[in-house]
Amino acid sequence: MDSFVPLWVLCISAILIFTVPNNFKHTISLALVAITIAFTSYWAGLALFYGFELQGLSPFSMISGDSPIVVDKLSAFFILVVNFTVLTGLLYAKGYLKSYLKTKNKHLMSIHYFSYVWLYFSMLLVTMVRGGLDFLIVWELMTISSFLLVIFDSEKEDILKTGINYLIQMHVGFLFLLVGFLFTGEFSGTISFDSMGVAFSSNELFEVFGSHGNFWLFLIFFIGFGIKAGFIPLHAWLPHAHPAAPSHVSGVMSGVMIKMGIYGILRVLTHLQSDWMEVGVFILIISILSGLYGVMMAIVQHDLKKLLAYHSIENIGIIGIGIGLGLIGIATENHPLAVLGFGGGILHILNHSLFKSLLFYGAGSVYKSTHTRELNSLGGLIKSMPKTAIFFLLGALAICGLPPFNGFVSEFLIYSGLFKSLSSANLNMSLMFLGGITSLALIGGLAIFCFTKAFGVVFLGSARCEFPIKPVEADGSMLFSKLLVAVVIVMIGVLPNLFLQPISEVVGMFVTSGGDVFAKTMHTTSQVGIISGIFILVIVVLYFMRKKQQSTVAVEYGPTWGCGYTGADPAVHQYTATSYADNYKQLTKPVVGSETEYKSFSEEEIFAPARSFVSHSHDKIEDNIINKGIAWILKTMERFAVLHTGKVQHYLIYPLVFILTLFLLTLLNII
Amino acid sequence: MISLLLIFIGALIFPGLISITKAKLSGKKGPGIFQPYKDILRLLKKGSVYSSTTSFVFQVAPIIYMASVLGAILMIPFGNFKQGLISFEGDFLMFAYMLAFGKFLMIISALDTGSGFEGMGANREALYSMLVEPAFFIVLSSVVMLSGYTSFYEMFTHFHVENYVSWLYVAISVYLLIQITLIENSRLPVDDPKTHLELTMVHEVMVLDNSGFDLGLIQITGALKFAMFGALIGNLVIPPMHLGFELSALAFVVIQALFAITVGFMESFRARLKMIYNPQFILTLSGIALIAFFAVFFITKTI
Amino acid sequence: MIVLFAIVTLIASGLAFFVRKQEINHGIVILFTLCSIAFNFYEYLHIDEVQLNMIKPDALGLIFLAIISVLGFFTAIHYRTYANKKKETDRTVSIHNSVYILFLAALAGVNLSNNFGLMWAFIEGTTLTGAVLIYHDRDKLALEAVWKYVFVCSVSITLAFAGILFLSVAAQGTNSVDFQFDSIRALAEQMNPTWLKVSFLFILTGFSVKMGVFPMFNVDIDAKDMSPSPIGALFSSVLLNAGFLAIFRFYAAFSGTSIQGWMHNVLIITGVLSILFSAAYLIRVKNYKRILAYSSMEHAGLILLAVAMGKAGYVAALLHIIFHHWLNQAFFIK
Amino acid sequence: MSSLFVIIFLGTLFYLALSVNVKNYINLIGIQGLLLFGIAIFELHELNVVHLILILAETLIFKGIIVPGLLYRISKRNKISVLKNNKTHRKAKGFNMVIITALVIGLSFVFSHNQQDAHLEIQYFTAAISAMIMGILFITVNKNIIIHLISFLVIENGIFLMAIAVGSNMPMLVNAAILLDIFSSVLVLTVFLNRIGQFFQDVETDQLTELKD
Repeated sequence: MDSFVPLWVLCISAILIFTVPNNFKHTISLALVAITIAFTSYWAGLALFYGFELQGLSPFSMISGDSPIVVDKLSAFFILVVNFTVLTGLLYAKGYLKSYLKTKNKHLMSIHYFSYVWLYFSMLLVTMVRGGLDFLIVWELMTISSFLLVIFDSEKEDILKTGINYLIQMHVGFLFLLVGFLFTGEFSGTISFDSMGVAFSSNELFEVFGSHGNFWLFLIFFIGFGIKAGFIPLHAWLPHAHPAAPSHVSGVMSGVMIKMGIYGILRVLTHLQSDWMEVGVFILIISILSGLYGVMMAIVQHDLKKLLAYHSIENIGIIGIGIGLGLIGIATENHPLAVLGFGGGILHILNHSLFKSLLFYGAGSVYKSTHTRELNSLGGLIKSMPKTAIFFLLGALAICGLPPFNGFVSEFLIYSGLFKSLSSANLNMSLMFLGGITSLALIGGLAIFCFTKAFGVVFLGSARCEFPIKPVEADGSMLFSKLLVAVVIVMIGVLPNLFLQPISEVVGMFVTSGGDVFAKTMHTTSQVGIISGIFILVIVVLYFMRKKQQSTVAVEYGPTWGCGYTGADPAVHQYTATSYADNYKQLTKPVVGSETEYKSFSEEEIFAPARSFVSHSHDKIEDNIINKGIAWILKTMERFAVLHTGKVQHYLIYPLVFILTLFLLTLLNII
Repeated sequence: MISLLLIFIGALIFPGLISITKAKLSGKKGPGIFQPYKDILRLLKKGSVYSSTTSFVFQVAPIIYMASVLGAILMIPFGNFKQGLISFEGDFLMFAYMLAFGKFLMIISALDTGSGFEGMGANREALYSMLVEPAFFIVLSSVVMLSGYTSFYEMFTHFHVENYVSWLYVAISVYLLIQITLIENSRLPVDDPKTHLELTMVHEVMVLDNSGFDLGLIQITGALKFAMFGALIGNLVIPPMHLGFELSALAFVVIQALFAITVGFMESFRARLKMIYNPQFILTLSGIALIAFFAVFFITKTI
Repeated sequence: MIVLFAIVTLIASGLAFFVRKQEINHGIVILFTLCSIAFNFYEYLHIDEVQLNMIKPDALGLIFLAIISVLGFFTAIHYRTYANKKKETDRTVSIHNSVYILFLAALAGVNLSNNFGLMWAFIEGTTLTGAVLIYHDRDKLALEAVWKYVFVCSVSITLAFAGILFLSVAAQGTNSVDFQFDSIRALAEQMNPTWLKVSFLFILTGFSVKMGVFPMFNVDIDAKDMSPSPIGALFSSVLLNAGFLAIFRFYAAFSGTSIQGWMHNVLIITGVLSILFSAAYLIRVKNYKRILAYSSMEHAGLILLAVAMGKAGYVAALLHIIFHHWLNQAFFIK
Repeated sequence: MSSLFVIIFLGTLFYLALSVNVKNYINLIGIQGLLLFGIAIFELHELNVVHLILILAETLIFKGIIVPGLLYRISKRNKISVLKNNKTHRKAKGFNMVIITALVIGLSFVFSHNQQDAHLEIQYFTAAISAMIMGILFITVNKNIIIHLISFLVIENGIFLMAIAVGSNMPMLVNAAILLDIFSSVLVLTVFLNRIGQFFQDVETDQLTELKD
């Protein structure tokens, strides 16, 4: 408990937020977060760079027995990621929430800031506590605080509904975690992460689950954590909750909170004793499907934030591909694959937290100045908010995995692992790796498709409809937080080795003998950095050449080439988000559910009346598995609800039947 | 460095060769081999007209497009003799993603004009390049499988062709690379650069609004890109033939020329595909690539 | 002290019945609940001490007793506001309060008795007093609810009594049986397991109506629905406790024997069925009070499951009971 | 002698199964009370004055006289003498009930016989179990709540018989409390039954099905 005292003090002092007036709430939250960041980053730094793992006891020890808190390398990595995104999120919130200060009352603002700070604390604690009960408590705290953040705008009725949907799905996940931990406790004697290793190798496990016990127990945890992380088909909450939340919250939720699911999976994996192959293949397949499905669904979205939310699923898929490959590498004792897989996956956690928060901040700025997230009514914003546009473009390039930005580095590592192992594997493995390569390539292509659409439609061209208030550039604080993120994104892209060093420490937790692989990889990535540098240099040279040329010749401005027709407003026949995705939709009909409402012309119509065209997309997995499943459960439950007939005669049959049945069962030795 | 040089030479003769071939086949006299470059030079000296809808994205896109292709060329080796300027494990990934970067910028620059036609072109370009990506990666995977190395130079150096199955594999790969090149460079059968109807164009309609220096850059880049893929094909074919350094260099240029003539032939005798068949056509390439991949299993006797 | 408490109860009840002035009436009840808190404290000081042969406050009983007296106090206060708001007549209030005192005393008796027979008698006492409390509104629906409640409770309580008789059959083989918990627990191992099973089955079924779990939950739900909200809260908290305690006493007494595993299975079946049916109704029912009633049925099922889970489950069950009560009380009162 | 009482007791169950007249039910429950008194007297080996008084109060006075009397008054006040249902239907139902009664008694006998418990009086035990089960069955097949009450009393009688069969020796205080409880529960039930008679037009349970989900 000793070393962590500052953290507890900070946790409690979050109450201060309630006591100060509205204008200071942000300042005080920022101060709290900043101090916490200072402490935790120091701890994390100790673990990551000096190998010193800070240890202590959790305050819950009084109830649940000794339960340690440890900042090891894995926790340290996640702490640093969380710290950065939470900080930028809070900086961004200053500008974003400014307009809400007038409309929301004091208590709502207090609750919002308090939940934000507590979301931060709970995420920190999730990565640090080791006792199972403690973990479940902080996990629940995380869910509740994020729930409160999601329903910030609860005057809109949809948002509350979404929030409750989120809460329920999180609790389904919680149930699985609880079951998983109970099994751990059953098999090892104590409910904690540290005893998981014992549980995974205990005889009871194999008695209960059969010879692939490790896989089945892992699966329980995977479902629990996977709901948070958003793997398909557990993702149904994600595309609804992210758009509903305020943008800084979506940034934090998508950037780091869903990574807590990944953290849980990784933490459980460190204790896995066998079945690496099965688990690895399972994660790989689920992740490939998540990656593809996420990006495929993203393309057809009209809502900018929903689009980004689906991209979270895609990126979770990429992270999962890395982890799955790493596990296969461990199983086949293929060190390069293991190191590169885990390394890529873990680096992508960091990367995704950066560019996704950047994109959400960008989307938030757009929403704030235009009050819409509907792609088809946006357009041409690059002229009124050029800085936001540049940052969004940067995020878009990074999320597509294009060099010289950070997304490329992590995808590069995963690709390298795949390609390196291609020739040394057997047929099945080779095909699996090929599947990984192809799907990564396809994901990359689709992401480009999606973000050219998103960026092009929102920021480029001319405005598609009149905004009541002319859009203006985002606030200084909002831009500043974006700048912070952007700098790190470029840094990872150009100087990847700076970041790969700590990551190799984290990977060391999974693969013990991968040091030389990492040294080689660092050599390679430095080359990546060099070529990125050359690339930038060429751009600069060409730019100046062009500038010189332009200064000597006449440069004119005129309307866009309209195929000779200048009668109509060019904005009218611009490509929209829907038309951009149309041919894609035709191709992917079996996977992506979409409908259009349109009545075509009939022969009798000489003077056709005005027509409308509406298109919707819907998530087929959500429709078919979640919604239909719930409908089925409700229907079945309805059938159970037959006992309360209102007749005393019936009420007395139940005990008679109950006693006789149980008596018979007893006689027959069934129970 | 030598590969860079050879690619520049290839790029120099490429557009001219194609147009000469096409002219001859249709019974015309045809322009000189450097006519395209004369056009480009004129463009480079011209002034520009910009749409007032556009922003800086439109202006920097051609530069970045060109830079991306130049960056990609740096990684192309010269057969089994000389590696590219920069060579490292997995450089072909950098290659592919670098090109994608340029394409990204070109697509959004087309959207920047706010024109319906250019948006359409951008959309098609994005779709086709997305669909062709898997095929390219599968072909590369098969080469990696066969050689056991993951950088361009080592891949091609250790690429052994022993029996007729291997030659079959080479044939398939070359076919695939040609097709991929054609798609990437917006040629027949997916796109026809000489079409005159905006509604049926893909790449050309994207650059409708570019003019002057920018257009010149785009056209140079197109030629470079073509030559770059030609070099890739050359790299695949030359090392197994075990020629000497000088002969290889010659073969390199010859292959580029042959490639250009082939394209000319194809464009003369073939019509463009219907727009709706394009995705199927491109996806079929992935299927054929898979066959190549399986062929590798036979060659390496894994199955 | 027990006798004194009993006398105080009777006097308070009588006073509450005859004094028709509302405020004084409420005052008497509140005073009585304070007395019962004091009594609770006294019993706490004499923990595990057998009094009058049949009364023995053990830890579990005391915890539940504490819940009763504290909740009883708050319910009394709440009833005062309830009555004022609804403008109840003096007669209704005095009858209610008089019976309320008896009800609390009977509940206290359930928790304190150390004898199966006496406990049974006190539980029957809660039925009778509870009936009057339910029939507070004196309308058709209340009449229906109370009739069903009393009738089904009476039948169920006879089933529970049959269970006790079966226990005595089982105990015939052993000598000296006085139906004290401890002596049964000590001798249970020597008893015929078949009779113990039958006995447990009847007792579980018989007390299920008090605890509000499957198979006899129906009338309990109706009662909670139709009684005034303070009483409904009390029903789904302390009365549930009493039912649970009754079942748990038997369970604890038999748990040393070979039938423990069987009992766990039976408890799991009951618990799961309760949760299932309550969940089914929770989806369907729209009435706020009935939803709460079903939710407390679900919790009761969970408690049974927790008990069936074994060691850690007991603590979980206990914690669950305690937390459930406060929450439920809050909801019902709201 | 006590065997004769038991056989008569079982006979009353058959009669109850067949009966369509409320009056008959009331009479039969009174007869059962008297029979129980007889059985109890025969079975009470050590005659304790207090115990005797208790037994006397419970069976003869309470079960034999007071309850039937109360029920008479109620049925008269509510003008119910013959059950409302169609007579032929009742007959058929009654016939089924006879078969069921026979089955229940037979199975109870087999069950108690198989227990081989030295301390168990098989004849009483059989009667007790049959009475309990039949009581519940009577409730389930009838709609009239006076008959429900009577059937409840049949169950009570079964319990009483069982207490005798197992030779239960509860402490006196507990016995008294139990007695008081049962007594008052019947009283409370009759009070509410009366209320129902006033509130509703008749005392069929069809009236009482408002509370359901």
